[in-house]
Amino acid sequence: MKILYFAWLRERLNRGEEEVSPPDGVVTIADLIDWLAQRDEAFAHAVEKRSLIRSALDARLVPHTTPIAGASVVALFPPMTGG
Amino acid sequence: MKILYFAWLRERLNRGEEEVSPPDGVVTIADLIDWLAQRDEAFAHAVEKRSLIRSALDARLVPHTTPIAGASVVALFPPMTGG
Amino acid sequence: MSVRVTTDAFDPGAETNSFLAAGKGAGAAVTFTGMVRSSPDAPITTLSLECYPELAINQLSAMLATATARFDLLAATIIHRYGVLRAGEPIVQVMTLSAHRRAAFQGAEFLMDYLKTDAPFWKQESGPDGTRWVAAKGDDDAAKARWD
Amino acid sequence: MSVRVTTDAFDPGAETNSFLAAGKGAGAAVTFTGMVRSSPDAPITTLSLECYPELAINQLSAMLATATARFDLLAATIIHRYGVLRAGEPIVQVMTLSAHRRAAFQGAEFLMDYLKTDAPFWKQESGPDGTRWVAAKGDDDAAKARWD
Repeated sequence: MKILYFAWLRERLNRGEEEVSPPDGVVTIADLIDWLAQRDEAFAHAVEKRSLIRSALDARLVPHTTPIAGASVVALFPPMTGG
Repeated sequence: MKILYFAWLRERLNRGEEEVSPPDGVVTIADLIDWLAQRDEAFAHAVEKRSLIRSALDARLVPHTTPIAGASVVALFPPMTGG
Repeated sequence: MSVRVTTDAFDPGAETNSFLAAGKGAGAAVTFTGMVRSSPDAPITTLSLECYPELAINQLSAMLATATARFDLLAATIIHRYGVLRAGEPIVQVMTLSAHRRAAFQGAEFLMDYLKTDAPFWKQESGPDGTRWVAAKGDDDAAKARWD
Repeated sequence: MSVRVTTDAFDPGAETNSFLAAGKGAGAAVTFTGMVRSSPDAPITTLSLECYPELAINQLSAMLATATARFDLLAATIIHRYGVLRAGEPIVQVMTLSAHRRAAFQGAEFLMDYLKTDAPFWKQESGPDGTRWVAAKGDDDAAKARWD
């Protein structure tokens, strides 16, 4: 599974994407964020305020409660500032 | 004093403007309309519904209650349909 | 602030670009373009607009001044044609420029609502069924009354 | 309906004219153009927009479909740039076409309010004082909530 990062989240993590293989217990995007935070202190710090992290699954905007099974790309990013 | 007519009021009167010299008793635009209606049956018929007649004095939109003293051009016309 | 009342055709996009070029540094611009409408149910071959130009310029200038003050606009322009127009041709264009989008939208909508009821133009439609003066709409009075 | 997410500059007036040319017979068109703002108090030399293009196209297409159905639009277009822009350059343009002015205004304003909060672009301003990510505004959430 590929994970994409954007804007200040990308900058703080110092990477725009990575490949990960989460274990079976990781069901939702929230679980995925928790699992990534356990593995990596910089990540844990960057996503400390979960309300500032938005998520997309296969290029569809979804809430953190969404199951990731079957998806190939998860994106994590700060609140959007388009327009 | 010059009077201008526009749109269907101009068409019904068959003239776009005329010069008139109203007597002393004609103080407001409403008085002017009454005086013109007395002189001319076609005019009386065209302005029968007074709520459909708008007025301007020297190119300023004003209500019928406005005094005409000192003005050189009075315009009478139907509700506007700009834009 | 600029008012133009004219029998000449105008180019909507070129007018927008001139307007934007003058407003460097502003964030939000709204252009409204009104065109001669024609539908299969009610085809229009021509629309004749009669105008009282001196009053139009006074009225449009007053509307622009009011909108500029009320919505804190950095610039605003009204272009209004009269004479004989064909279906699809632009009749009117309103442009507003502001630091923020809400003010630009509101300023343009305010100007259009006032133009419908308070600008001395009178429309006469010609189609296959003949010629008729367009009646003023109660809806337009209601739209204007929103700003009271 | 058309969505364009691009690093290329666009010409606001030329885009408006293309949009109008396709909509013969409609009465009302609104164009909103958003530009890189720069004020003497807070001068901006460049604005960098980061984008997630696949998600942007999905989100913008969904917004257009929603606005078209809700406001009975005859046509609607969004153009959104990303990459590095200079002060005064157009970032975004929204265009709506409708039989009536109210729908065209509302459709364009709805699209802009959604673009501010739900389109995956992230703005980074650079000026004499350095570079900073633009924070999402509570005002923009409130503006979007008006349409709920």
